[in-house]
Amino acid sequence: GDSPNANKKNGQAATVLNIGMPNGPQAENNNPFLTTSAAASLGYRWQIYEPLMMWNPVKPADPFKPWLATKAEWSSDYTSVKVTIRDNATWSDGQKVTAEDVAFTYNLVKKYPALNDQGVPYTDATASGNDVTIKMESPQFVNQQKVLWRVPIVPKHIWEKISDPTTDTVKQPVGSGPYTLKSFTPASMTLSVRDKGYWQDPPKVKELRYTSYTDNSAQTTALANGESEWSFVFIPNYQAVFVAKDQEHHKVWAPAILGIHGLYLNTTKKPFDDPALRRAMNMVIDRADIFTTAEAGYFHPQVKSVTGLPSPAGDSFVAPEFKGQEHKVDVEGAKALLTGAGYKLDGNTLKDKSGKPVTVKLTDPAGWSDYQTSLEIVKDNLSKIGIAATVDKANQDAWFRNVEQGNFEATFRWTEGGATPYDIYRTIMDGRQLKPIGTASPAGNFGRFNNKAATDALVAYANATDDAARTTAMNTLQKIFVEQMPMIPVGADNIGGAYSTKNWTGWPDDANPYGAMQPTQPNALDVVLHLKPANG
Amino acid sequence: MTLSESAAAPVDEVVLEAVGLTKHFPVRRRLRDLFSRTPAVVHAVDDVSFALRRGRVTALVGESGSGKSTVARLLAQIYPRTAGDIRLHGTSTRVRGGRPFRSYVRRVQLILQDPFASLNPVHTVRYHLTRSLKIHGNAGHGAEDLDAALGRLLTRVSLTPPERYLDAFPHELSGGQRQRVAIARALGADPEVLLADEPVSMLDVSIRLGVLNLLQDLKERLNIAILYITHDIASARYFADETIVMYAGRMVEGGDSETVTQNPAHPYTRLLTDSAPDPERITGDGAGVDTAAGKDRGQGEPPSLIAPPAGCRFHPRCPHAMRRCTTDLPPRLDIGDRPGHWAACWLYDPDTVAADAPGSAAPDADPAVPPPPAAVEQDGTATLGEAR
Amino acid sequence: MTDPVLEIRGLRVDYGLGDAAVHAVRDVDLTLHRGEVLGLAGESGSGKSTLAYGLTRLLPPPGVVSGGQVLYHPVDGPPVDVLTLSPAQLRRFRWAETSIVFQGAMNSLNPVHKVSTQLLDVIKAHEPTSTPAGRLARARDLLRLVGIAADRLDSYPHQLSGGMRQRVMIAMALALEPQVVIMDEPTTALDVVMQRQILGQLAELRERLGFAVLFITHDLSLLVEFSDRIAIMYGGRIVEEAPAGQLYRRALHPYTEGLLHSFPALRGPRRELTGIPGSPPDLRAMPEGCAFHPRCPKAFDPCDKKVPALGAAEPGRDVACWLHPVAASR
Amino acid sequence: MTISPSSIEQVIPGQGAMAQPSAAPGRAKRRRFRFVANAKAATGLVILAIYCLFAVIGPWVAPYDPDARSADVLQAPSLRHWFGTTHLGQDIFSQILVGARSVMVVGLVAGVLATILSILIGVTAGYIGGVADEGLSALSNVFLVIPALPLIIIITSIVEQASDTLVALIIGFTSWAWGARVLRAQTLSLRRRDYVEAARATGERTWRIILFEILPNLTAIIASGFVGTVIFAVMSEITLAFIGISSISSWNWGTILFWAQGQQALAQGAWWWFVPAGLAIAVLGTALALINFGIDEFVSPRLRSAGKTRIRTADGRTVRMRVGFTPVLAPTSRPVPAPREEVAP
Amino acid sequence: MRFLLQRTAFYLFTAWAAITLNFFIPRLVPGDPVQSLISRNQGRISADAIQSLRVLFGLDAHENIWQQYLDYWGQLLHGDLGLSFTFFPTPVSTVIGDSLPWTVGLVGITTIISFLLGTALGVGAGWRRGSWVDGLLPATTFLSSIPYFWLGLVAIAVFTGPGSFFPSSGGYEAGLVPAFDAYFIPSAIKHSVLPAATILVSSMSGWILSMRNMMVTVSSEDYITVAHAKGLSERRVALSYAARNALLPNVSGFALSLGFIVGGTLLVEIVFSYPGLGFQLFQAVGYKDYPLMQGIFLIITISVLVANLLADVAYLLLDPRTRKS
Ligand SMILES: Nc1ncnc2c1ncn2[C@@H]1O[C@H](COP(=O)(O)OP(=O)(O)OP(=O)(O)O)[C@@H](O)[C@H]1O
Ligand SMILES: Nc1ncnc2c1ncn2[C@@H]1O[C@H](COP(=O)(O)OP(=O)(O)OP(=O)(O)O)[C@@H](O)[C@H]1O
Ligand SMILES: [Mg+2]
Ligand SMILES: [Mg+2]
Ligand code: NI
Repeated sequence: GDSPNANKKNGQAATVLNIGMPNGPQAENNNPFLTTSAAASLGYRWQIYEPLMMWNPVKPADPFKPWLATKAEWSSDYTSVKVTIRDNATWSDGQKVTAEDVAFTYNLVKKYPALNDQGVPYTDATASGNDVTIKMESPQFVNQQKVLWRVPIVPKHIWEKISDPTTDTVKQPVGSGPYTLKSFTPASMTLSVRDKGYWQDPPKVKELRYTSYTDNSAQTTALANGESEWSFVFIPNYQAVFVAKDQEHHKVWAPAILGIHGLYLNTTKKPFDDPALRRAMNMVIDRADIFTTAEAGYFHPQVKSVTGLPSPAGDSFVAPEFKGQEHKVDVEGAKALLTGAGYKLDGNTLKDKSGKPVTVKLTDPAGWSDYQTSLEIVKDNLSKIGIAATVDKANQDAWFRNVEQGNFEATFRWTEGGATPYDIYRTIMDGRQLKPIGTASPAGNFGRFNNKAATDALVAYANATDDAARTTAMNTLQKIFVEQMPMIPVGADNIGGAYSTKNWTGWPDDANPYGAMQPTQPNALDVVLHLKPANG
Repeated sequence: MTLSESAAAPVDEVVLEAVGLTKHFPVRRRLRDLFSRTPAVVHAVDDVSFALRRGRVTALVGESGSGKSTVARLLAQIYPRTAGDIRLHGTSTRVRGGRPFRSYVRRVQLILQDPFASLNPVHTVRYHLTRSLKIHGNAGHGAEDLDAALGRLLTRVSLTPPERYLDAFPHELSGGQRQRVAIARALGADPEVLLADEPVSMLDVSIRLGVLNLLQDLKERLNIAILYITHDIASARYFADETIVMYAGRMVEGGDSETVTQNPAHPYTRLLTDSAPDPERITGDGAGVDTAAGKDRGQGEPPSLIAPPAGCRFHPRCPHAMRRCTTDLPPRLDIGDRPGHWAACWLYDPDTVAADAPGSAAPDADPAVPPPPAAVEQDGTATLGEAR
Repeated sequence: MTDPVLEIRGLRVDYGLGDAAVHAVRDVDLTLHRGEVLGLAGESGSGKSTLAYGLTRLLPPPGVVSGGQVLYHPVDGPPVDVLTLSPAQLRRFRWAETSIVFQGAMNSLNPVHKVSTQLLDVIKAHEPTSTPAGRLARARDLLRLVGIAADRLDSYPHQLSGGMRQRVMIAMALALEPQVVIMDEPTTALDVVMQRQILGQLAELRERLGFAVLFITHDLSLLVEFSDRIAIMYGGRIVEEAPAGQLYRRALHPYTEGLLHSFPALRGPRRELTGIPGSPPDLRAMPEGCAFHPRCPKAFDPCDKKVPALGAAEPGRDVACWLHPVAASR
Repeated sequence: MTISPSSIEQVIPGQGAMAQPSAAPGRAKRRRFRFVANAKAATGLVILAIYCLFAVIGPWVAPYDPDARSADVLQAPSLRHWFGTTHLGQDIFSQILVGARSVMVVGLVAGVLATILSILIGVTAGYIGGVADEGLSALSNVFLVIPALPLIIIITSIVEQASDTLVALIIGFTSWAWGARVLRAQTLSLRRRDYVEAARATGERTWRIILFEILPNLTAIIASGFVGTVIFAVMSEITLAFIGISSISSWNWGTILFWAQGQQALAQGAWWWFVPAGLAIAVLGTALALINFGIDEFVSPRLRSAGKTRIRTADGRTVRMRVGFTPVLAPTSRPVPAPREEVAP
Repeated sequence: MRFLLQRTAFYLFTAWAAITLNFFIPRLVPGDPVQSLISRNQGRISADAIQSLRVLFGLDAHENIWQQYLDYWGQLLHGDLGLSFTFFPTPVSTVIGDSLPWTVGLVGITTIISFLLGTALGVGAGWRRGSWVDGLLPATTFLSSIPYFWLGLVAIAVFTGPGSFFPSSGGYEAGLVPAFDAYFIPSAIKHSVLPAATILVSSMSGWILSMRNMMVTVSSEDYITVAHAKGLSERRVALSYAARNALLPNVSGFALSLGFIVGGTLLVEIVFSYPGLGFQLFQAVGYKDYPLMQGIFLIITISVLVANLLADVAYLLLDPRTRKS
């Protein structure tokens, strides 16, 4: 009949892809600019709207892949970029994608700060012919991907009629991507492929079904029993819970990106203002144990390099002096280091130079179970060099505030991620973010690390106009990081996913890491375009 | 405590006096009452006056809801009165709590109707009596004095040996025993007046007598003034020196007990005495109920106390009602058969009776009904003779 | 008026079983004749209500009937033993043959149903073939019979005064024109005026309809006036049974004697009130022999040893007392 | 939590159906506390006592430190670890033992607080009457209508570091209303009781009347309200911990379940991580419910006798007690005796 | 009449108090929605986005609290509950509108079934004491002492899985669109079986017990004895006389317990990923979504109030004694 569910049964295996996210029920909101929209939360905005270029966070140093734009040329100081728009793209309502649309999009983002979720200081975008020139206030070398990869291009002829794009829920999204929204319910959304007019070969997947599961456990269950074929979710003991359920098809791929997690130390608090102590702590913290026990052996890939840069995403940035240097647990070395620095190991208690026992309070929000588990391990590790640690399970809001205000001794937290290690080091060591204790520094430097050389190197790296200057700055940053150890790196962010090859193959993996795998990243579109029916 | 065996003051001295005592209970207002100016009240007690005398029992009788208990509570000052006065030894008193209230209740004690409910089930007899003694400073000093006082109290109400009862809980006592404890508690204050609100109505016939005899004994030996409230008019005859009859919140007749019960003057009192079960009335054929009597006495029901009938409150049920009864409130009229016997009824006002035939305004006016005997020949001696 | 309508033979009623049982009614023999009013008196706790509930098998748990017979003689047909009836038979028997009026009318009427519902209920249950209109007409007649306007049918119990409710109960009791009406203290909660009105009506109705009444109260003076015969209970047994007048004028059992001297009389000469010393027996620990002997002023040798049986002391008068050994010889 | 509405209709001990004049003197003085003799209440109390014991000694007798990691990761129950281990190798049995304290403390503190509040508010409203009553009743009605658990969740999430005591206080402050309502209704009826009237007429002061005449008669209701609140508090605390709202820095059974759920114990097949805590809660809940039944039956004798419905007669038959059809034990097979000679009256 | 007026006044007062409380409580909550959003996307929202979100949510403006309170009332009276943060810029009313049917459908209907079934069993248990229903009591007591969520999780572990009839989560099968058709309805019913059973199992014993106790109490009333004496059929006595009267206290108990039920089923919704109000409230609390929190709280409170009002009316209809005019 005419029921919307009538054809449900005929969409069998090889045409439908079931994607799940553990994000809870959604409200109908397809605004691609709003982080709060269902389209962003589940990621289907990138199946409808497309960015100018495709960037691969797994191999951040690789060149950008042309997408809606065929090429992009940055000015040497990276304050403007000229992009050339492809001329065979059309909106799903049939109209052509033009440079006007692109310029309109960037001006829209500039006009409404609320839509500028990447915080790039745009000043202007102008179209001429097929080219658009986008200008920024400051050099954006470190933010190239934010400009070209994170901005969904929207059609001018529709968006210019929207009175308030910050509150519009865009009930009928019209984009340049291969899919259009077919149906929306709070728990599931269906996207179907466009009949015609997509600028490249249409995807094999005829229908994308997004399901928003209420929590990790529901999502995991769905993955395990095959209801979900693709998701990004933390699966404890994923081998037993997920992979073992279908050894042949259930797979997890979790490549690291340039964003890390680790133990921030408050460098203003005695005795943690002593780099020697910090380095000694680094030497005993068992990153591998945390990786396997707390992160289920996959979720936050272990950071092995002493520079704190994850592999392989950061490999190309590692300074020559640290190349190949991997972190190893070395209790004796740590003890020696401490003794050398004037500490005394009195039985099971480490005494600092003034003879006071060294204790540390480790805090993290109560509900963040992987962090909590990590802290338990850290506590265990530190006891090896006589540091008595206590684990405090904090209230999440209080924790946020306290960390930003510098009211903590040691805490597990993440850094920002980006196209270069700049974002990692900036989060940890940026003197421009240095605030007195009690004043919030939301953008970073929670540990109040005060090192002029590091700040200078960060500034130099972001503003440099040539690669040599950048390399110098980057090497300086790594040296300072390794010597001062303002934060003990443990794991990296992953941008992969759990998936099933039962119905679809062609997923990115270690052999062919063509893109990030998280369904909410712009790369998701690239992934879908790579998929082929398993039995076809 | 003293429990003075010989009272200093002479018998018959007025101890407590009610003068024009009135109690109106406010009724919960309904929506439509918002528009009427006079707030609705229950006229529970209107203009009640009598005196309680040392060493005498005054009975207050009347049907259920006629306001007897309200009178007792007013006298005990548990309810504030709406109008009128309460005089203790001639001095007007109005107490609302605190020290004055306690010193008032030391002299005027209330005993409640239901011995099963008037003792707290969680406390022992000892607790109840000790409290009463302590509150009124009759406990003496130290445990020995207290024990002695408790013993005396229990002995006074014939609960002997006291030790057997002191530590008993109320549920372990029979009804009669409980009522005795209640009386002992009242006596613990060493009062001058006992207000006994239906003290025996919940008790069995055989136990009832014991309690009444106890009250009688207290009256005689301690010279206490007793207000005995009951709906059993026969017991009023036996135990009270004086009887007052109430109907719908008003006093309708009063006088010495024998006269009021044997020679009732007010039509309501007559209805009451006629209705009381009376074995003497057996007719022999078994169908003992005097159906005729039941018939011609007003059938209806007690009036609403929120809007009581104008005039005499009994007139809607009265077989002798006259026109005046429906409009004017009858004053106390002396009957004259015995000193102190009075009734609030127009039948005893010769002018009124002359102007209008009794029964002319009766509910179902029946001219055949003979005028009430008392109105015609006021001679009760024949019956009174055999009374004492 | 001499043929029995209800014969109670050796009825025993207990609360609980085994050793813990309280024997509230012990071997009671009692006969109710067609059309008479049989009064049952005795102090509180003597087992009057238990007897009434027991013989109709309405006693709530833990009450059990532990023995005896209750023979009902229908107008035509052989007697039936109520105690052997099956629940279905019992249901048919109830109200059609024996109806009951309890002490508290407020509690006897279901507060959430209209008077009419409760009245029609009973007719419908026993005469399923009757028409609704017919039943309604019956109900109106019944109310009129007890002096209540028929429009009161639509009232709820709480809208009626205590006296009216009790009359509704009486009307209901008469709905099926039963042979026997049991009344357990039907007027105790009412004041004397109302009590007399209702009893007057009842007497009239009995005259008209000819049912027999088992009238239970502890108000002896009321019984003497209202009933034909009176049975006195003490400690679960009938201790005396006699025509009302005779009993009042000359009691044979000391307990009856005591009772008669316990209540003040309104009329006549002032009698001396002696009352009954002591307190009622504990049913769990009944004294040996005659239950009354610890309180009996005339107790003598055999009283504390053997229970006297109820027997005819004089024609028409039964008593259970060793003072009247005639009885014991039966 | 569902509270049986019947508790509002409860009868006061020693009143009504129980008041029989014939009870032998000298027996069982304090019948107030006799409900312990009730089999259900006794069972409940014994279980509760065991829990309380563990709450006190739990941390000392626990075989391991509940936080301590070990190499036995995610082990099924064994002799070494009676209830198995977590993903960190922590001993679940120790966690349960140590967690008992927090559960019991929160339950009891919240119960005590709510009970005190309900007494203060309910009894005052009931006894004083008038405007005070209207105000207090309105207050408790507002609290009754506002859904408790969501309110507790919101309030708890306001507080940054919700310790056990604080959680208990929050639960206590939000769950007194039902008790206050029941107590008010009961006080209202007690206030009209003759013995209160009598105490007043004797000259007792108001506070003494409330404290010594009214309160003792409310013990059963107060106790039952207390037990009800304890159940509710325990469930709330565990729920809060389970959904991660309250601090989980101290162990309680909700925390254990929180971790188990976070690690998807059931999906991993680690049932031992899940089952003991759930059962511990259920048994505690049942024990408390049993105590409440006991109190209910004690207070309302009709319910008490309702227990025994089939009784065994001396000759071995069972008789069913049934309202409306009194059983006849031995319908006499005696022949109908010849009617005696009767004299017409 | 008077009774109803009085109740209405009370309900208005309660509604006012609840709404006011509702206004103030979230304002006391520290932390803000932006941070919650960040924590939800651990590391994936850049520090630069914080400002854009603040602007978006309008959190950068400051107004005095009294003015806010008045605005809040103004909005409420226009039926405007504000915009949810979590689902910005979806209006709270839409979010509630989406989840309410599920809660009403699952929790509401199950609660009613639980009440009816529990009451019916309670009538049976109370009337025929010692029968099998009575024997059920200890078991149901135990079951109802188990926390909802635990029971639900165990049920999921035991009954769901590949090939099982029962789905483990959600209100309907993925890919379906809510509609009254032959695909959706069976799916919705299938998905509601387990959560409904959990609610039933753990909430029914309360009703059985209270109804049983009321039946026992009522069974010993005189009017029941009279009904027996009247020779009415057992059924009629049990239902029309005993159960009818025993039901009265349970009716108001039912309305009052709705508040507790909403709280309790919040957990069922969480566990079964059921897209209802309880779950939304839980999320809103977690994400500091004040407008949504307030909206849901308001809806719950108002529905409990309405349930109480209905219970009052039901009581009025069921119990003629309260009806005297
Ligand atoms: N507190 C009160 N508020 C309102 N009305 C009351 C109050 N107390 C008594 N009344 C009313 O006052 C009238 C007299 O009541 P009271 O109790 O004094 O009668 P009574 O003669 O003692 O009756 P009974 O013989 O039944 O005890 C009754 O109509 C009663 O309803
Ligand atoms: N459930 C019970 N369990 C044990 N004993 C009981 C029970 N019910 C009544 N009794 C006892 O049975 C005896 C008879 O009670 P019954 O009610 O028949 O007396 P009664 O003569 O009707 O008294 P009243 O005049 O007070 O109505 C009493 O002593 C009473 O204590
Ligand atoms: Mg009175
Ligand atoms: Mg009786
Ligand atoms: Ni009205």
